[in-house]
Amino acid sequence: MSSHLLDIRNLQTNFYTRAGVVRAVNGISLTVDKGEVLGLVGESGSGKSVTGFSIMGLVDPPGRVAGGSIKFKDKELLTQTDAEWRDFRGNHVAMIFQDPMMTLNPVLRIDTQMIEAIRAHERVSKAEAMRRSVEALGMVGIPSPEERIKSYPHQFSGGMRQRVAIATGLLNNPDLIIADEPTTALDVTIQGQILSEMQKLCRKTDMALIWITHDLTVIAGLAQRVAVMYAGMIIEQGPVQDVLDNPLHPYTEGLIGSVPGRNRRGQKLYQIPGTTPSLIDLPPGCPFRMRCPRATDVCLEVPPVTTYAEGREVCCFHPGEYQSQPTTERSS
Amino acid sequence: MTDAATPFVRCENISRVFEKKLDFAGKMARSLGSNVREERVQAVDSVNLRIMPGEVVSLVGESGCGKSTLGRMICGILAQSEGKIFYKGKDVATMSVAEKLDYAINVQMIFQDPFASLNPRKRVRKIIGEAPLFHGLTTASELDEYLDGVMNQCGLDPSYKNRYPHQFSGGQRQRIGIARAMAVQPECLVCDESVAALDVSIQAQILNLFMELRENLNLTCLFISHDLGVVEHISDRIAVMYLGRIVESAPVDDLFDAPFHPYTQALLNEVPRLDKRGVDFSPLVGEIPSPLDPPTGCHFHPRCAHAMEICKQEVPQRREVAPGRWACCHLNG
Amino acid sequence: KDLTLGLKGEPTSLDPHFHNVTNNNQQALYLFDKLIRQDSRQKLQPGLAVTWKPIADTTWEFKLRKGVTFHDGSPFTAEDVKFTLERIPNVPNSPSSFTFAVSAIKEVEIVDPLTIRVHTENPAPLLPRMFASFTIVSKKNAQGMTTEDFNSGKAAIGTGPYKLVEWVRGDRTVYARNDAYWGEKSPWEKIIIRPITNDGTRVASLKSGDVDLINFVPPADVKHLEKDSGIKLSKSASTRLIYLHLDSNRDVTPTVTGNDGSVIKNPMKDSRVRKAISKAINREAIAARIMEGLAIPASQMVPDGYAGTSTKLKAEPYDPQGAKALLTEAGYPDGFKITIHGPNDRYVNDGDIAQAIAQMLTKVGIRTEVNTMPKAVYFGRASALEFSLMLVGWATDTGEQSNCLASLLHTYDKEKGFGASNRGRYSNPLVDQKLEEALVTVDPAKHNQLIIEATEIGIGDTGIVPIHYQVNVWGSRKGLAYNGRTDGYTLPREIIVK
Amino acid sequence: MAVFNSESLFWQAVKEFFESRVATIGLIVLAITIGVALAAPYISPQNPYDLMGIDIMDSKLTPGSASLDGSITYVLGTDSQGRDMFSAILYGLRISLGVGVVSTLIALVLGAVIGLWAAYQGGKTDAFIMRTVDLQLSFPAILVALILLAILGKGIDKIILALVMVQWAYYARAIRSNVLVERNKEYVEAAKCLALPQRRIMFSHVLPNCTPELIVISTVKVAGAIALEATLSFLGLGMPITKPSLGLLIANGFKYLQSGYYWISVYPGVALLILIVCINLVGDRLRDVLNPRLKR
Amino acid sequence: MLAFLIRRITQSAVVLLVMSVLVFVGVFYIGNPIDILIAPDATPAEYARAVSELGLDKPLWEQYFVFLKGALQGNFGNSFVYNEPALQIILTRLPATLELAFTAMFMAVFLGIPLGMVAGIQHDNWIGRNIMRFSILGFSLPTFWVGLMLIIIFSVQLGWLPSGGRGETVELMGIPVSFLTWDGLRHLILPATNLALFKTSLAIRLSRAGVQENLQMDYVKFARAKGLSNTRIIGLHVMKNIMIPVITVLGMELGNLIAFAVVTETIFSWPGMGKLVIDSIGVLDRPIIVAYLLITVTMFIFINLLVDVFYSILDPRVRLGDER
Ligand SMILES: Nc1ncnc2c1ncn2[C@@H]1O[C@H](COP(=O)(O)OP(=O)(O)OP(=O)(O)O)[C@@H](O)[C@H]1O
Ligand SMILES: Nc1ncnc2c1ncn2[C@@H]1O[C@H](COP(=O)(O)OP(=O)(O)OP(=O)(O)O)[C@@H](O)[C@H]1O
Ligand SMILES: [Mg+2]
Ligand SMILES: [Mg+2]
Repeated sequence: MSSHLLDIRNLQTNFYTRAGVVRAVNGISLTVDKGEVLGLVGESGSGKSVTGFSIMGLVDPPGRVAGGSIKFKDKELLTQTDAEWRDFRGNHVAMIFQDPMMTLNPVLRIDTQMIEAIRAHERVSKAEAMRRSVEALGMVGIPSPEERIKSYPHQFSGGMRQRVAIATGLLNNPDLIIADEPTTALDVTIQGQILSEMQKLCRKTDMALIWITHDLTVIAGLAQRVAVMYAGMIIEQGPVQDVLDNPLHPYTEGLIGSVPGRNRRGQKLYQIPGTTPSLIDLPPGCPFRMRCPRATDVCLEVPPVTTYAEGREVCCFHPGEYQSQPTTERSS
Repeated sequence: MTDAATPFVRCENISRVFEKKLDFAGKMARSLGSNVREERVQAVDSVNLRIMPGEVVSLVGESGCGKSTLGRMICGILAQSEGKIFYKGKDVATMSVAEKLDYAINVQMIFQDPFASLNPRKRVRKIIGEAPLFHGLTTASELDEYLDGVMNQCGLDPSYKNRYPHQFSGGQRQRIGIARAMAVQPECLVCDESVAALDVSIQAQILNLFMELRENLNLTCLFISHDLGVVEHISDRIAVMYLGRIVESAPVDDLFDAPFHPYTQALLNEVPRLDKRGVDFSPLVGEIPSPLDPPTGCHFHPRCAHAMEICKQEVPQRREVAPGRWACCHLNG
Repeated sequence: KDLTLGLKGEPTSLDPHFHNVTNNNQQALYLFDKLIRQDSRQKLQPGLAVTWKPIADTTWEFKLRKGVTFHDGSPFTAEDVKFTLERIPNVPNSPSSFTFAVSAIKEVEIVDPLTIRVHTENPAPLLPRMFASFTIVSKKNAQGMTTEDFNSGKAAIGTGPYKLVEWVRGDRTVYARNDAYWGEKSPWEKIIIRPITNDGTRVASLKSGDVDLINFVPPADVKHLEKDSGIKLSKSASTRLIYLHLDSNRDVTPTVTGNDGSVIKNPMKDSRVRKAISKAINREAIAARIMEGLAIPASQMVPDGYAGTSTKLKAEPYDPQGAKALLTEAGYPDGFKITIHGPNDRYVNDGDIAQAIAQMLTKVGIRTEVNTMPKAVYFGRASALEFSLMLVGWATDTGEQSNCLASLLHTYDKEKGFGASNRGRYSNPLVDQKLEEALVTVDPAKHNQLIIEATEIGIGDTGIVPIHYQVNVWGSRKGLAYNGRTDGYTLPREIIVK
Repeated sequence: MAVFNSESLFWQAVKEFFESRVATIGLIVLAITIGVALAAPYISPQNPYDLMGIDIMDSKLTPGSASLDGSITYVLGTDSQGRDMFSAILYGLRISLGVGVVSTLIALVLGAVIGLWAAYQGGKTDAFIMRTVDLQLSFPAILVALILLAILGKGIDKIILALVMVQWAYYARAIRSNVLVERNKEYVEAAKCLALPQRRIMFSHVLPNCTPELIVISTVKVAGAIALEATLSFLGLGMPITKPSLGLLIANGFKYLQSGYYWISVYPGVALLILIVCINLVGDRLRDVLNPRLKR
Repeated sequence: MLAFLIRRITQSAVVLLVMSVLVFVGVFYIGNPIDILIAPDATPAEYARAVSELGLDKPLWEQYFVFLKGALQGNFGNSFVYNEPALQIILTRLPATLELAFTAMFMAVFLGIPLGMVAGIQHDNWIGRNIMRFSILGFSLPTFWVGLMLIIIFSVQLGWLPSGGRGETVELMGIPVSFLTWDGLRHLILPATNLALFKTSLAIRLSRAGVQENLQMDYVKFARAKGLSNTRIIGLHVMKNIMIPVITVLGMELGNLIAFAVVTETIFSWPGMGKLVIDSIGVLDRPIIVAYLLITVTMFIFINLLVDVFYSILDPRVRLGDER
């Protein structure tokens, strides 16, 4: 199937540290279509960011993509030269990071940082680049962008900075934006604003979005599809409705169970026992089996990926019962 | 001695101002026409709050609105600039030294950052055991036993006593922080964003631990958080803060069912929920104003959909809008 | 054409009467002339004065040279001499002036433009010696001028062999030949003087050819420079005496203790102990090992052959046995403890000499500590009599022994101005009496005899312990040589071109 | 992802330290140097400070020569006083190290106390102390030392005093700023909340957390102090001439450098370099190992 | 900004005042300059005359007030030795020292920062390691020792460069400078290198640490995610960030450099004020010592002020009024 915008097959990304090999991304497969919003959830250290960096070709040493393939618009990315990577980044795919305080260079003005993003890919005049930057800032809801663009990052609040980062990502009209927990550091009200802007943008431009987060509730509101990561693997993926209402993997189930909310007020929350394992020298087999209530001896093998329906996959020997449900119509 | 009618802690119009005064040079510069000014942050602005024994009160609000400051004043690690704090009905300011110590020990704080809140150079034994030993809650010879008890209570393996904090995971560290507070047998915990830095699964563990402790020991809690989901789950009563003021306080169900203050309404509207799928986000507009330069009148008026002329001029008074529910809003006037 | 000299020091001023110190006096001779010159052995020679003679007990007459002009072309006359003599005591802020040289004068009488008479209060046998110490400035150019004007060059106009081109303090002084000079003509059109204080750097500059000639070649470098075919060394004994002054007057002296650390009576009041100290010192070894042969063991205050030196006095031979015997005789069979003080930046290898002496004294039983310090601190403390045994140097610029005797061995007498540098407070009435008599004896032979007698008595009594006379060394590039001077001056007229 | 192992921070740091080969070599050489310096009176063939034992007739002998009376062989030659260079270097190392370490320690303690006090008291006291520190730091160190030594004269105590004077302010400032940072950390608030007395918090919680950086600073400063002492001795201030430190040995040999008596200056110079380089290597590594910014 | 300036100026005034008192008392305790200056055979009367000429017979506090009165009018008194205004003597020596210090600083900046950046980027290979080794060495070698070695190697052994002195100068805007003539440049190289070595090492270490720290920052990753080239990231983004601490520290060190010129000037007979002051300490020429210190410290203060202002220009986050 070559119609996917992004098609990741069996991606492996390892960090070769002194303590041992960290298998941060351990054979994941994932697709994203045009205009689709994919939520990537998982606990800290499960490999979400590394997945994003792998797509961008930004895995820092001692890390390296060790195997698999990433196709973007049917073009294999992993065999690209440095120059091709440079042209690809920020042009076709943009990435936004978690901490808005750190992503902008504190000593350069916003305009410098935006204009250079355009001029790295296109030969346009400074004035033209400036005009487009102002436009992009306006798009993400920054008031009086013509003036504000002359500011330094520290003159903006966290939410504003994140908007600037998003606007910078939008400058070259990418087909895909990878947003790595862009609202985690922000207040609820500001998070709401950013989510709303992103939603509007995606609808308007038909841009695809990978939204990385550990917050299931955000995914619930924003994404159409969700992929759940655990210890470098995608253990379950499918349409949001489906996964949240009918989790198949015990981990997903546990995760949903541990979200506090009114429904279970005063009661004990569901508690996944134990802690996330170290990714160094992870024992073979299902990585979740040490914490899994359903684990049996078969789990000593790596579980296969079972496909239930188009895009509805789980990686477990003991999945929950699948109630075939019609996938929700995508809101568009 | 705590009868049900006396609040465990009661704050009466307490305020806290952080000021940076101008020094000699600054004053001189100002008289020469420079625009330097004294920086004055009213972090907490005449807040009234009562926490009944055994109650869990939550404090929610956006970043910088003064939640931590209020919490720290209640804990006694920060002095208030104005107002009074009553502990079990007694004004803290007029207490004797022994009573003050009793108060200080009885109200303990749990912190946000599981990394920064533990002294990296001390073993767990010392971290947890220092204070009970110092305050004579146990003796050096019985310390080990005492620690075992406390650590078990907080879900920590007592055999980890001789480890250093960096040898634990985030969740375990947070448990150590809780154990440290519990070791002095407090009656009240002030939890300042104590689960904010944790992963969901770990957060669930810690929240469960809180609830367990609370039930078993009948602890009183002030729970500071900006995560409404957590707050909803754990608390009896909620106080919503906006820029140093409590704008609304109500029992949890009432508040979630029928938020009164426009800010509370907006806030609740923002909360993403598992059961809200594919929503259209319709956010609260505007930035959080700078506490250095707060808006006049009702602090919320620039972002409020219902703002009236009076909101710009007058600070709305606290009124009981329903039994057990207070709010500060002119809509109510 | 040009000559570049690398000299150890720099004048503090070009005002020839401002500061009586070697570097100033030396460079004054480039611009100015004295009435009476000193030759390289410090014998008196006609300078701007052609002849001088006493015409009465208290009157000296000087005949001046004819046809001498200043750099600006104005003629040199008796007026200039008179002006100079009057200027000397009146240089403002002078830290060390030449007033001593003119203090005997009662009146200056100009007989005609080329004859001048100097009347003194008392007989002044040493007046020509005194007049050989300062240079003559031009009345026309120096009247009303300050030290600063000399430094800037405005008033630095003399009769000397060179004219001032520029003085960049700390970096260089440039002179141009005075073509109208009355004396021997300079072979160089321009002379550049570079002050290079650091010994190593100075030698290195010579080796690298940056300068043509340097003074004060450090003894340590002599050996290897001698091997260098591109370099020529010239040595010359100097009048610089290195000696020990001992506290020989006080009952208790600051740094002497018994071997157990207890305070004891000053042993150096006893002339036998002083003698023992002198005998304990191996002067030959110091000259050979520390000075690399560039020192001459000293027997008295000025080297042999100078006016007022005794032929009887010989350098004290090294005799540790004799020293021990004398100590025993004086009642110190086990010696005592003492500290020798010395400067560390004043004389050639001063620190090393002090250490070597300490070593030698320790070996005869006088346990000696060494304390050296910068001259800045040292001389003040020495004059304040804080020391018991000190290493000092003395250069007899006048070329005869009397002022040395008066300063070092005469009983300290503030009123009469005797014993100014008698930091050991040595006192011997016999020495005092002979010297005072000599100073009013105009007859040269009698004067000389009295001085010799005083010296023999003082040295025989070990009023000071002479160590050695320094030998000065100049280094020059091949093709040049220096005819050394006992006063250590580096003057172009002594440079020999081959 | 936390890695669980049962070692204390200290041992972890030690282990990490030895992962660098250069630093390990540096430490070993330094240890040997220190050992040799401490044992100098027992292992050196001559006591170079005892005037009885040295003879001027043995002066400036080339390395390997025997003494005049044949009693010792001067492996590294002799200086202008006939002192055995090898012994002199051992003793010189002792002095250099001693001066460096002692002055740094005193300055460290003094600075720490003053800085801590300033941070603890705050307000006017703090302002006054910090202005004094500024004043001290606005003099270049070498000038302060120069003038001080000119006033004080010579001796090991004086040079230590001078070095302390030029260093303490630095530590006071470092400690204070560290304390101000540490003091705002949550674990200090926790201690406050546990009603532990302020003094206890300062000394037993805050101060230990400032020490790693102090250790790093002070190792480097020891090297600096040694170099400064050498420089001062070279300029003729500092140690008395009969008790030469390495700097003074170098200075004494300086005038002989071009004369072919290279050993008088070169060997002490080499010893000084080894000493300082090793200390700096160790300090550098310590910085890497202990620097909290490079790690979590 | 104004408050900042006022604060700084008051502080500086106090510093200068305290310092002048300390130096006055200090020099007084070292000894009496007359003992050194006067000819050894001078009579006591002569001695007394000299003492009173220089005003040294007055009580110390009176001498101090005389000095203070003059100093406020820009007159630091006449040098005891040179009998010229101390200030003027120092000012004639100042350009030489400044030239030396600035050249050294120039070398440190233009050698140290690039090398440090290379070492930071290539921290894992031999280039980076060797740069670091060099910097450790440069950090460790005492200045005087390096000076010695430079002379021995480059002027004695190889004979390439002169061993001391300043060489030919030309006037540049009324100030004599030597770097514009070939001869002057040759004289400048060795002492400047000597003086620069330590600061170069410092610059290397600072910029290496800065590069390593900054390369880990999110903004670098974000810049790469924008598709920027490495050259631009290092050359602009990282560079601008590391310049802030490096320039600040080096700026502060400039004062120290001027002070440390004392050693270099002594070794290379560089006619700057460092050498002058060593000589003046030698003869206790108090007016010079005091004036020198006051000038150095004033320069120090002024440089620090400039650095702070510069810092606020480089780093937009800093506002000068905020400090303390
Ligand atoms: N530079 C690195 N060196 C070694 N290991 C690394 C490095 N970067 C990431 N890892 C490891 O890779 C794993 C996945 O990391 P990643 O940053 O992708 O997690 P994440 O899911 O984004 O977590 P978070 O929610 O905390 O951002 C972790 O176990 C981490 O320890
Ligand atoms: N020590 C202090 N000095 C000056 N201002 C302070 C201080 N502590 C807090 N403030 C200011 O007081 C205001 C309230 O701070 P506080 O920490 O109580 O907020 P918060 O509600 O806890 O925020 P967050 O959710 O980010 O923790 C903020 O504007 C803060 O800048
Ligand atoms: Mg991440
Ligand atoms: Mg807070």
